[in-house]
Amino acid sequence: MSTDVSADTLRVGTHTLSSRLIVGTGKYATHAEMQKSLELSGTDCITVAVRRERLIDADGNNLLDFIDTERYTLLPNTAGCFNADDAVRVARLGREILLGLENPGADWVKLEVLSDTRTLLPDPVATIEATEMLVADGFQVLCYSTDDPVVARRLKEAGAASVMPAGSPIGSGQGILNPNNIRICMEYLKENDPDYPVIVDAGVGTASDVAEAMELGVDGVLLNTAVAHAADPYGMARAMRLATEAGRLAYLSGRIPKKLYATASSPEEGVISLKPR
Amino acid sequence: MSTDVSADTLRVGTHTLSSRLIVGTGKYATHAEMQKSLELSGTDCITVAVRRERLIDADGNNLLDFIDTERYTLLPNTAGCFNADDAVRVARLGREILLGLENPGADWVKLEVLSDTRTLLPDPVATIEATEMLVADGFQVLCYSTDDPVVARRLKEAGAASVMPAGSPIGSGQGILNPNNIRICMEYLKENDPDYPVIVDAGVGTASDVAEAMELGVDGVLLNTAVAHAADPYGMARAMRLATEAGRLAYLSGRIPKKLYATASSPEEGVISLKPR
Amino acid sequence: MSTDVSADTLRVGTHTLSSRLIVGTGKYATHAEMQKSLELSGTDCITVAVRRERLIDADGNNLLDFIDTERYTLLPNTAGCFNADDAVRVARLGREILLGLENPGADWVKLEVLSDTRTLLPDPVATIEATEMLVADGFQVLCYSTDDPVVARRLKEAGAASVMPAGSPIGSGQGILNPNNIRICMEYLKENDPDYPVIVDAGVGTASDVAEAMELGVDGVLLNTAVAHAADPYGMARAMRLATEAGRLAYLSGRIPKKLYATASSPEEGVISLKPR
Amino acid sequence: MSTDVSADTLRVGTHTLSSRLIVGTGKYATHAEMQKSLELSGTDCITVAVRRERLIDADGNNLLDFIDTERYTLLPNTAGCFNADDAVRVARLGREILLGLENPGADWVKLEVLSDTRTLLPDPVATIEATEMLVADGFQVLCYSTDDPVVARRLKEAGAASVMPAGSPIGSGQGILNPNNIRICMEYLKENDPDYPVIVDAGVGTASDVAEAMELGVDGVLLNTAVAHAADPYGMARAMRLATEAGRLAYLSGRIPKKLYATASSPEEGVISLKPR
Amino acid sequence: MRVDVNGEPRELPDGSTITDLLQELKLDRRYLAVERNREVVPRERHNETRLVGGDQLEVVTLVGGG
Amino acid sequence: MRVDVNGEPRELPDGSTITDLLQELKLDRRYLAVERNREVVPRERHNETRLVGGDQLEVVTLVGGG
Amino acid sequence: MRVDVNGEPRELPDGSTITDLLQELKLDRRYLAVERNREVVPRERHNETRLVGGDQLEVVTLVGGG
Amino acid sequence: MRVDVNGEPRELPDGSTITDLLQELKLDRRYLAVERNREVVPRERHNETRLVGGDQLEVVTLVGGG
Repeated sequence: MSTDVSADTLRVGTHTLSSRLIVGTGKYATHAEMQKSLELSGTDCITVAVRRERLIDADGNNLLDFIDTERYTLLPNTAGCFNADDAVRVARLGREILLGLENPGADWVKLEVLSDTRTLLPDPVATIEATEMLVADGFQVLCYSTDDPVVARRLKEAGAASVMPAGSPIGSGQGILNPNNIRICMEYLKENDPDYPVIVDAGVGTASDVAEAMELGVDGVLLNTAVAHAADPYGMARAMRLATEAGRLAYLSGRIPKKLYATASSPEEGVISLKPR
Repeated sequence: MSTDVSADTLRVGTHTLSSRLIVGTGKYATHAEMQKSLELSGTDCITVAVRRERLIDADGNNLLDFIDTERYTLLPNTAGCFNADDAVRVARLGREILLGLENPGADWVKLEVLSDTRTLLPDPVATIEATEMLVADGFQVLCYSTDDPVVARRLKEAGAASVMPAGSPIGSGQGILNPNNIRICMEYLKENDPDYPVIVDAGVGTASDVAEAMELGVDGVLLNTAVAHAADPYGMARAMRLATEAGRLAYLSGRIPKKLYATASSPEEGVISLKPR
Repeated sequence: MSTDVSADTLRVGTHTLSSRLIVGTGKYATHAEMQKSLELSGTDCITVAVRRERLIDADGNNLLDFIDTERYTLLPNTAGCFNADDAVRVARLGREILLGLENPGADWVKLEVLSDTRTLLPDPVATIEATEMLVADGFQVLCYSTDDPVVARRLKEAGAASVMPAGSPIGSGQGILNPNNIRICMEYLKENDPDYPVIVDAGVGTASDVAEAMELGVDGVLLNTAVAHAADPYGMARAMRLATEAGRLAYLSGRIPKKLYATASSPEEGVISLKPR
Repeated sequence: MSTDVSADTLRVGTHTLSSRLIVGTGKYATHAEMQKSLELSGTDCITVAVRRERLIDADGNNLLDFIDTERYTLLPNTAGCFNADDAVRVARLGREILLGLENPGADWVKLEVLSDTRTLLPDPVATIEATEMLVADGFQVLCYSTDDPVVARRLKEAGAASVMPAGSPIGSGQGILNPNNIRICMEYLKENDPDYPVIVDAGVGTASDVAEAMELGVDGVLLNTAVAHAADPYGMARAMRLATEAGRLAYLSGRIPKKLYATASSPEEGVISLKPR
Repeated sequence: MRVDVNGEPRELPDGSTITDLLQELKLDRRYLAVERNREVVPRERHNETRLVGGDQLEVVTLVGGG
Repeated sequence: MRVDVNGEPRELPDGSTITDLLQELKLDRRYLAVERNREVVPRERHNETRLVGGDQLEVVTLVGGG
Repeated sequence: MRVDVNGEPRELPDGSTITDLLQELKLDRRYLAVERNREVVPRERHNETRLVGGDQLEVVTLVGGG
Repeated sequence: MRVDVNGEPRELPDGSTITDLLQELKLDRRYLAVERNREVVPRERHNETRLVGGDQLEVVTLVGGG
């Protein structure tokens, strides 16, 4: 058997992405640094946030001046919302902007309904409620969630196009703290529906975290801080691109089982030396 | 700052390798499968073992018929040796064969002195002794070792060109069981000698293990079973290539620190919604 | 400073327990084995379930014939309920039985609202809803929950007398899979309310799991399978008793910090031997 | 089956100890604090070091004034030695002192041959050499070692009465960093010799570390810093006593296996509520 | 009349009370609780509570649980 | 008349449309969206939409986010 | 005369050289190395090296290994 | 004569024994051991053991250790 990933695209609802890595546009030192980091990450889908226009001292220097909307599918998020109603308002405003940009991302949203400003952990109850409202309004909803398998299933039942469990808290860089929960999420979400997309969103800190996530069989990884705040965002963007592919390939290629110890890599017959005992 | 890995070669003694991944040639289903797996791994250095010629029923089908000795630097090992004398004999025989092949690998050896046939764990005392003998005989010695930092330092003092601690037992696929020991090995071996090569040899099972090893700052990874016994060796060979680069880049790029929780990826000002409390 | 645990009781609502270990009464080979295991565990609080009377073949051999209701505070659970209404019905039936027994446990309940029969994971939404209903009906509610800190806070806001996050799925024996989440739960639940009881419920497999949980600073541990299904339930019951005290004492006593390596336990001055370098 | 630990003594060579916990006498704030900590730990065997008498300003306040040599078997160590010859000298001096005290510990020694003053990691080669010398001189030798299974076996072959692998570096408080190695050590050392004593020496930081070590099936634990440098040494001494017994009992009692998820603790039949699906 | 007890149909003489039912079932009354049409009937009202055809009754006790 | 724009009070001539407002604010219209009293006003209706005193307006754009 | 090759006894005509042996064994000389009585005999000396009864010979090649 | 005690030079009357030395040092003899030129001198031989100029002596006791 041989693994072909040339056509190994990430499908979420009606969208097809060539990269399994989704990258955020926040927290870079400069717009230019962001622009180059996105390019090096190999992603074709980037998240953006909706905020009030600065009415005075608008430097006329807008994020969108640094984003090729032909190249990237934008995924607007509802960051900063703490209840379902606000999340719906923000999602609609994002859609209105993307319609103006004629970007394919106009029909989807990354839903974030947070519970408090300190930990930025998602509120499962309000997230389920907002998912139902947004689905009713015609959105394809990608839900940022905890790794609770039951909440994940509830979100899918509410019509989510993808459930995106956090590996660990946003920006914590702790990687996948509970692979067991991610495994049960997959079991729930992919049961009789193997193509349902599960994306690990938030918490990854370095390349091996991304590879480990992909090796669990998730369909993609969404990250931001790990690249934007690395000492060298460009190097880390490339690392994340490679790690996503490495982890995906390793998952598809069927790793060896773990053992307490040891089987020889070199043949045991034909040795010229004496075996002990 | 920006990370340039175009010239990021692995130097061991007088040898310079373009890939930081060294791959073994054992345990593949066929020689042809091995050949293609090596190619896909991107390595330019492969390990080989020395064994008695089969005198009858020699199928005339030799490993070397499947290895481009112009392309790869061969690294002969002393697998199957359980004492220093045998290891020296095998090293010399390997050298004699490589001299005939005019392969640059004729002047080095991967030293393995094992302690028993069950676990294939290395014997530290005999390994130190064999290292001294081989160095005296003009070899550049790469020492397969446990992750014991004191043994690692003793091996360097004995003249080893590289110390290669095992992440876990050969073929166990358990990855890096004790990163703490690898860190202390690095501290010992690279103190006032930052370019001294440390290579993780044995134990890696999948791509994230390789990335994690490289992120510890080791100079390279040597593996065999993880590729040869994967369900799809070709896919895993590519995964290992990507993971080696990903881990190296992540190490050089300076990962974000770990926190208990959370810092926002999207700006907190300019939100239209109400903050709780 | 010195740690006095003689008066180190576990307070949950109006109840005060001398042991921080709560033990379940299910899954023992015999009622007699259960009786002795409870005794050896040192607990003074045990959980029980509510089920239909067997109308025929009632062997007249009832659990309560093996429980000293003077000695133990019973904690009735709502196991087997998959929605809030059923949980309330079961809680009321349990209360009616305990009133008849004149057991102090009549005014509280361990709330379990499960999501499916395979994983027995709790349903956070229905659990919050049931908590509000039971609190309104005068119950002191101990909520079995996931380790999601936001759900934990919601349950406390709904009036829960204690939140009981699972270390890992019921009966899985995996211990505390995500200590980070338990820490954030504690931060949320004990903020300005340090005496609010947090109890790890479910998932512990052996003594060190219990000690580790207590060392995180939780107020107690609830377990069942780990004792009932151990090869020797009596020995494991004693182990769990000791581990609960050990972990509590270690938490109160302030452990040493972790370091990469080494500080001497023996003085370095006055040695007769020569130091290296 | 039932576990009886009343007669569950720790046998090392000709010595029989009632407690499986051995405690060091170093690093306490005062001799009095040490005295009470030892008492609370429940140990009957304590380690001591040999040092030059202070010739001037000897405060006449000697460690031994605080140790009941009737109650405790002293285990002299060779801390501070960096080669085999010095270790033998120190072992003999310790024996001479203990003979004067008529303490049973006069015939054994805790062998420590360290490699450098920074990490205090043991030197495997010199430790093996010193073991042979001390055994020839009639000592029962307890060898402080790394967790390298091959070194462990070499030490036993050299005549060690017990091999004592470190869980992690002395005083690091990191617990058992590589349980896999401890398991292989046990497999080697107890093969056809199940009563051969294996003791985890060094590295434990808190109670759960001790319980975890004992659950691996080791015969005892030796510690010092974890108690002496705890915020409350008395509380931690008690915690360690309880954790040693808890871990031993859990090991003997046969823990439940780990599963991905869930088996009900309450019966599934007889529920009054409706099951989903 | 016909009532439902723990999901099983059962014939009882008209005018039977919960006490009558429990006596017929020979159940140890100390250990159980009775629910009639999803409402608990406290034991002190078992004597006076007359059943009606079609009543849904649950008679429950405690069992081992975690 | 007085309206609220992004939480700030603002005086506008009676009968102003959203287009008038955006022109006055000198904002790049390609990149923004307008919400009036918590309802989005699609850009194709900015010309015809006349504001009324007390209107709550939000004018938003995209910024970096994760 | 009788020599040992890879642990097996073998009869050779007196005065045989290592080259003679390898020819008889029909082995591809590019890929192998020969050890005589635990000392490697470099290939450039195979022609001149005459074997003696009782010689212990090892003829080895490369195989897959890790 | 001059001897070395725990690394420090020290003057002693000729013919001094280990016992003499320990008395002069005012050390509690129950708790210590003496090594002379890298060999332990058992306490029962302290009286008869006469020191010689240049002797290297170590006088040690027990201290806290792990």
